[in-house]
Amino acid sequence: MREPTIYEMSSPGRQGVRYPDPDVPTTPLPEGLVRETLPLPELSELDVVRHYTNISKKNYSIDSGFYPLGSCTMKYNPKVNEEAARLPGFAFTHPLQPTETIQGNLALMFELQQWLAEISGFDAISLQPAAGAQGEFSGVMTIRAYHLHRGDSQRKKMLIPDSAHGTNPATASMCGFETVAIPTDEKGNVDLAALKAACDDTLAGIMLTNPNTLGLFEQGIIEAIEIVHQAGGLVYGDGANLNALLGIARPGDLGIDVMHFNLHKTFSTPHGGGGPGSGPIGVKQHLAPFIPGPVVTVVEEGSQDVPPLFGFTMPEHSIGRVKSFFGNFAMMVRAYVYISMHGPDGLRTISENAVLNANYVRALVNGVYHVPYDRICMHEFVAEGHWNEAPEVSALDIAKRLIDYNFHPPTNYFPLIVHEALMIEPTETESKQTLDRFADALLKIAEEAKNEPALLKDAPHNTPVGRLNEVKAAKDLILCSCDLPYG
Amino acid sequence: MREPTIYEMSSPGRQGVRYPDPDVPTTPLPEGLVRETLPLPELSELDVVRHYTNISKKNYSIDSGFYPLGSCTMKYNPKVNEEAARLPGFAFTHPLQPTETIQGNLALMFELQQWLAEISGFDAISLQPAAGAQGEFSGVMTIRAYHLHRGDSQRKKMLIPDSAHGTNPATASMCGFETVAIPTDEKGNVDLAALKAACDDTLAGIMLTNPNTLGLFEQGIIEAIEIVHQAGGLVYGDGANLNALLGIARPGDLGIDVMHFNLHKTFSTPHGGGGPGSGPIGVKQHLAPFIPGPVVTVVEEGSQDVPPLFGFTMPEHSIGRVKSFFGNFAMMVRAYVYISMHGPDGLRTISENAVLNANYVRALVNGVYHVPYDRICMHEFVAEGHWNEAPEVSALDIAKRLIDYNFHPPTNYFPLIVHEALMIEPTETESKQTLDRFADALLKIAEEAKNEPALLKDAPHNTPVGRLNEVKAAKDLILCSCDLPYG
Amino acid sequence: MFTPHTEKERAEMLKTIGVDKIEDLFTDVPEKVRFPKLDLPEALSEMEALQQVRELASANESAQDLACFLGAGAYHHYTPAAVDNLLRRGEFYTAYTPYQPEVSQGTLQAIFEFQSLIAGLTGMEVTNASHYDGATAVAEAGIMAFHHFRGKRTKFIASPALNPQYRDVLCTYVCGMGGAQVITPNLESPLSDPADLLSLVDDQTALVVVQYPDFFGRIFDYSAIAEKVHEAGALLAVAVNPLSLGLLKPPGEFGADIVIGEGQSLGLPLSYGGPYLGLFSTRKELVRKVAGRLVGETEDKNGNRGYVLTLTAREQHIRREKATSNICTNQGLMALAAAIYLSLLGKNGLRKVAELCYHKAHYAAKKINQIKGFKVLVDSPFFNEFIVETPIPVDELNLYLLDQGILGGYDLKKAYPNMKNAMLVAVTEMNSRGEIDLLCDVLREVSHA
Amino acid sequence: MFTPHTEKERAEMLKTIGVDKIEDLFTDVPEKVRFPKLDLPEALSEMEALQQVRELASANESAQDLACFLGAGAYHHYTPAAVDNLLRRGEFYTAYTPYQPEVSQGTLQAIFEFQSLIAGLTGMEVTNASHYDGATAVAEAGIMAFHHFRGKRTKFIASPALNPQYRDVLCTYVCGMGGAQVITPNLESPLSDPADLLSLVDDQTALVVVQYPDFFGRIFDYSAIAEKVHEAGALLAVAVNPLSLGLLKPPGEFGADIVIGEGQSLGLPLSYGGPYLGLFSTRKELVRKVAGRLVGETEDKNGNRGYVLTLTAREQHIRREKATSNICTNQGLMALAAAIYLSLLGKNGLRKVAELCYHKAHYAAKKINQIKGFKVLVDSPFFNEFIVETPIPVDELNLYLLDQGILGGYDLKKAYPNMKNAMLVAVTEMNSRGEIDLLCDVLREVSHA
Repeated sequence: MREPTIYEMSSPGRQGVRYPDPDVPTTPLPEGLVRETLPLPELSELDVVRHYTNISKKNYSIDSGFYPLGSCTMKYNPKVNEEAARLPGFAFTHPLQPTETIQGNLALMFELQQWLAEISGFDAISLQPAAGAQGEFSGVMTIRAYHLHRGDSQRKKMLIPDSAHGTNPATASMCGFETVAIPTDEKGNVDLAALKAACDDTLAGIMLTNPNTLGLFEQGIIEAIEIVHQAGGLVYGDGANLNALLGIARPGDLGIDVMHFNLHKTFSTPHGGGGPGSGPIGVKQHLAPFIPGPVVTVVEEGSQDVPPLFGFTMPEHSIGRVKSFFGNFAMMVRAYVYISMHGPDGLRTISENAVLNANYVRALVNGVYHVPYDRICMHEFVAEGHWNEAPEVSALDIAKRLIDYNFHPPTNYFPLIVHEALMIEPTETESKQTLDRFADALLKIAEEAKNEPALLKDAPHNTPVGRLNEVKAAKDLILCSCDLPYG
Repeated sequence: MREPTIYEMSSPGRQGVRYPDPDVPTTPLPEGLVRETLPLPELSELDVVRHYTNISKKNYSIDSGFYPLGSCTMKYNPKVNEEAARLPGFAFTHPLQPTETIQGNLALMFELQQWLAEISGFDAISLQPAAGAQGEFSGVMTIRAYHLHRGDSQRKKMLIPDSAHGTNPATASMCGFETVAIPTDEKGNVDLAALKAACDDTLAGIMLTNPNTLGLFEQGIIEAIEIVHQAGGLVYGDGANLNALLGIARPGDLGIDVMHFNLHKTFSTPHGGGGPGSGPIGVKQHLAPFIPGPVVTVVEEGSQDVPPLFGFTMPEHSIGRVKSFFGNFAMMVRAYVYISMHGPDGLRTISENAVLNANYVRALVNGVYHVPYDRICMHEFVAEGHWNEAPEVSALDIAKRLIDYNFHPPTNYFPLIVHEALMIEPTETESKQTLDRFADALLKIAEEAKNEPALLKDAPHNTPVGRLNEVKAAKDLILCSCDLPYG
Repeated sequence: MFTPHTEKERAEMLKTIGVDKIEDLFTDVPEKVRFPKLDLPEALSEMEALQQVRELASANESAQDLACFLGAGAYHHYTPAAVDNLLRRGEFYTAYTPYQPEVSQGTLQAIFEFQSLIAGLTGMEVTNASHYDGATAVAEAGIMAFHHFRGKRTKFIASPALNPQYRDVLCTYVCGMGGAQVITPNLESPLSDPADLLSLVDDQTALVVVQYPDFFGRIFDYSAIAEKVHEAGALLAVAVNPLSLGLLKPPGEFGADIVIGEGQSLGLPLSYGGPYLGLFSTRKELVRKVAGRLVGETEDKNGNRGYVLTLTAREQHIRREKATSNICTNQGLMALAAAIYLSLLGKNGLRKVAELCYHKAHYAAKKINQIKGFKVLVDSPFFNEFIVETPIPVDELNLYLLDQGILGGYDLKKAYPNMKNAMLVAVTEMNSRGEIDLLCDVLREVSHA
Repeated sequence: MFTPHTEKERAEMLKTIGVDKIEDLFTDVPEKVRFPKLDLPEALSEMEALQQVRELASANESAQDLACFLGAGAYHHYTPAAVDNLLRRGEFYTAYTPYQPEVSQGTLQAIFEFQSLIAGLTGMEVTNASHYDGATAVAEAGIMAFHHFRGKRTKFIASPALNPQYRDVLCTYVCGMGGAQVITPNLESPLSDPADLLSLVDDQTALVVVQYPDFFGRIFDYSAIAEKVHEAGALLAVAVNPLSLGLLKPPGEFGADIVIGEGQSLGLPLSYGGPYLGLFSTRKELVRKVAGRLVGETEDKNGNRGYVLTLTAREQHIRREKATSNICTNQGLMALAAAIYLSLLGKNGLRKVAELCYHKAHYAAKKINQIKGFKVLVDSPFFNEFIVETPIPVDELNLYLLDQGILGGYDLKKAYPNMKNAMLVAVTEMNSRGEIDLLCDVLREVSHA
């Protein structure tokens, strides 16, 4: 069903939620500063509820099906997290309240800092970044501040393996670095020779994704890190793939200097159709003075009877604030509850099963789909969505055809180093039964590709809309309802 | 998509929600009293959430579309009601707490009793009945108790117009009455001559539905009530259609002695896919000693500074409890908020618009659909779903075809006095736009019935299942999953 | 607001109808009573109305703030967050009774699964789609038994250890059935052996109702009773706390004919007594006598599995005055809640919760029994409730406990006037050891005072 | 639990993979760091974990318990219940970024409507799908301006009356841009005439950032400033509180090039500072320089209207190091919340709330100004915030207020060391007259003490 926009549903004079009349004497409105028209729709509460209910049904979601979107860690989001984040004692606290009135929040943040440090092997945590990309920005700015603080202003070169996450080059460039790509070797690892060759005294560092975007653990990671460190560079770890490593290996132990976390991936805070996320960063001691702040610290030690008093501290040489206030607090509450419910063994079970699930699907489809770097993978793997026997069929077609089987497509065309890539990350929360059905669908689609390619080219068949004209969208550029005066 | 049952999804050993181990020393389990098998499914939280999310999508609901189900008052349920009922101060109160600890609940119930009395013109209210049918039972038992208390044990006859609600005859018979049907006259009113003829000294009373199930206000209601009263009978008013009368006419003022309310119709508490409801009753003073209890009363009068102390009282000659505790309290909270948000003028607006909407749809389809008692209706009207030009098409087919137009069908085959009845109650919360689209669909279907009857006979076309084999269901009688040991 | 029409729209609609003004729609209403002025508070906005009830709610003390040892038919258990999260889906709670199965498969499948889960739990073959609560389910068992014997057996024997409110409601309902009466022996000594009931069972007896665990928390094997009741040609109904069936032998294995119960313990909030959930299970041969709705599995014309309301010819809107029950609206959403709860906990989870209740209650009983002046009355196994003899009247004791943040047990003299200084204490998984120890500390103080 | 596999299933899967045990999957991990023992608390069950955070939450005092007069960039407004009710739909909050439009039309249409609503509110032509918050939106405006001028203009002038945290974040971000610098004049006298900024504007200036209402609540017509800024060839960014635009002339009418803002006031809970919502609107000619996502309307092959992410070639995953922003995850769910909020309130509702804030704030200001020792500093129109000169330091005063259940205003010396004894007081529709009067009573007590 085509759902009208809220503007098309609007009826002049219709009232939505009602507000009381002022209970105070009124004051004349400021002359010349009052707007003449307010182009908002006019709807009843039922109009609004029905509208958003109905459009919501046009979404695929974790709650409705399997979402094996590589690199996105679409795991189940426990419902208790939603209750926790909405507790009035959290939800109605103002970020500028005196810290004495807000010790519950600070205790939670402090403990979360400690836990993230312990899980990752870092020494200091800043919870401020709002998302992974902002964590990246914060981490790379921290590296920049470190070098500048040491007078190493010539360190302008940031190495980025071609198997790194998509945001990495942009991030480096936002921080004023020049990026140099490092190729991947035939086993899917960073090419150490190329890495060594790129190292000199202009080296600022490297942005490593481990497991990398092929889903592979960097077999030479310790050596790679040593190479960079020896050249005076620092190692930024992209933490987007941390879901493979909980209780398996701590990035800090591997030698990484700074890393961001995606609480909305690894620690199950919901993706919200695009956000909000939460992207704390962890650093080794030598970078602790540079991280964004403020961070939560103990202001007065507690005793057996009295809890400690928490407060905020700005790290000595902080790069400054990266956003208002203290980060996406409600996401921290969810991550806190999630970690609490898992404990050390539960966290390891997460990663074990995430890796198990990826390898299981890989084993089921391998051969029918070409898996270019064919070894035990971590939490995801990348296959090629293409066959010579079905030349017209692309990874995109396979992705769209999966929708007909009621699965969300995997990530496609990423990483760029795999031809017609299909990047599949099942996550640990999916059952064997679901994985079996998914692999079956992939295998059937491989058959269809050869026998009935039109089925794939025309897919999806049962969605509210078919494939959309993206060229027209970019050409016409309708970004607002045409019912608006400014449009 | 076919959704498996929870049993089909079960995997032996799989764990859902986890519980802590005992923090106390354990005690041996009682010998011989412990069960050997527990045939419950084994699912993860994701399995369960996804399952119920997916089956929920197979439901039509007010939140997703227009639900003109006659006699059911499927109005919009304001979302704030849901928040209110879930406030921990309500949701976690135990029904046997000392009344001193629960004055908030009692104040709410007391005020709701007062409000319902004021809205309906009655003198006393019992909030205990859990649903309309239980309200009916309570009301008719109250009549019975009244007669018995006066020694009138011969009053065994309960009159029920053939335009009354479906539960009425069963209720009367549960209370030990013999029922006598009273016909409807050509204008859609209770036939007063027949009524008079049925009155004698065995008369217990009459169960009147007003507006009746034709959606018509009983034009002779005051006379009808006088006839019954003069014969020593009492008048039970079925309050299911109260949504037509808020601020329009108070049943008590019409002379009705006892009536039930459906909080889940008139006062917007959600229908929940079949319940829970809430069916308080209101009575005139002479019946007050007989109603179910306990009821909330003021135990100690308050003053300007001190609120009154509320408590429970059992009416002197109460018919007793009709359920545990005090009724469906969480539904009362919702109704309380709803009435608060409307006030006297808002309540009248509800009924005005409910009646307006019904008449509007009636006016739009009248002529194309035969409306047998054709006059201004109240909150609903009844049309015939049948044409001589389309002999094979029935009301059921029209109902099912409406689903293809994304509308919920009206009630059909009720009331029994209209041939192939379609009973349409739009409620006041629907917009003109929705009504226009609905009437359009009805008019189109009337065309289709004559030109393409197969479209109707095969409808619905796009639902998760087509028309179901009800005979098979009753014959095979599979009432439990076959995966159960007892099945 | 909730009435969407603008003045302009109202005018257009009135014109279509063919009247001038809205008042013209109400000319059938006798003029003298038309448009009454209602004496009600003026309308509040949403924010004000919510604030108003928030103030009322905060005028209560709740089991979330207090350590709750009160049970007696309603229990403070933990409800996993996923339950309410799913109940909040508009598709479930703003749907009507699933009369149109093609657009109601969600509700229908959920009820079918509910029926299956409760049947599995009780060990019975058939479960209906719910009654209002445990008490009305007992009443419906009475009505069913009455009609099963075509009104020829008129004696209903209720155990004195049946929840007193269940007995009250049974009595209210039985009133309407010609000549029927409810007999409860030994009300003055309700802890008597349940076998004592049997002396009353005769060929006039339609139904015997016992409770499991009984109102005092005790667990008895009713096999022998079932046998005797059946010998007399009568039916045996067993009222259960379904949560206890995570641990205990199901009544189906005792030979119960009807199992009824209060489903509140399966994931429903206390909510000051309602909405709760009446469970009703029976044997297949009695299915046509069952009140309320039944969902059956069937197929559509393409052979797709689907669910429908079945055996509807039993129901009141079709059988009218011949129907034996008038139930129409039931507790559908609560049945859904219980189905979700049982699915989430599953086999292991329900067992675990039942055991937690059991162990904690026994720990509490042992500790309380050691306190001078307090005595736990247990002469038989119990589940999560037990009677404590108290040195002072229970209402006084409870005020003292309340001061210490404890919601004390049920004062049994309210229902059994003979049982003075007897408190029914309930313990659930929500009571930490710390809470239990605190209770004991306070009782000890009382004992020394 | 959240990992569903049973031991049996794990074994079967390992077999399919061709390894013996789970550890075999991790041989690539250097042995010396493999399987670290994590020093974390043992796992809690759901009921324990919820209890744990419930205790933390109750260790806070919140704006629900206190009368809140604290604003300074985050406001305690009423959120209609329908907002959260819809946000709780799993279809919305457990979906990913709508990269697959055929199965994401819900999110896409909602963002399209969000873009439209914010464009209407700000009076601009183009709005993106959100930034992290108001502060980062300001930073993105800076970045956009920098790249708009191809890095040739390096001066960024921020008003001293711009929210200090916005300025801080702008500075953090500008660091990475070669040679760029943020200049804020008059920080020691931030209440100076905004026109004073103009003296700094020159041909090196990329962007001028002002706030509306400004950090101190004042409302200025920036038309003249816009004109001058444009004369210098620079861009003007106006940071807004979008709720105020229910009443006030939109910056689009002043000639703003970029309108950014903190969307928290549009139905988002205070939530201790996040997640909030960064608004970003601009003129159509600048659209290709906008960071973040844009949703555009288009058609499928059957001509059905649909929505897609458009102009994605601007984004970092495609442009890589040439991208000007790395934003990827944004605040999608918060944008949805704001869209629902604005739809529910609509034209009349938003105006009404804005007026309530205005009238109540002015009532409060008048009353406070009458109290001896307190002085309201207003030399220009203001919206819902104003500065009060206090007779004692604000932190002391606030402790006193807290004792009386009042969350006092923002202590301006925290951000402006010169502004001693100056409190920024915010008033919203949540502050009843009673609360305002109580505040005045307490201030009066202080004044007499």
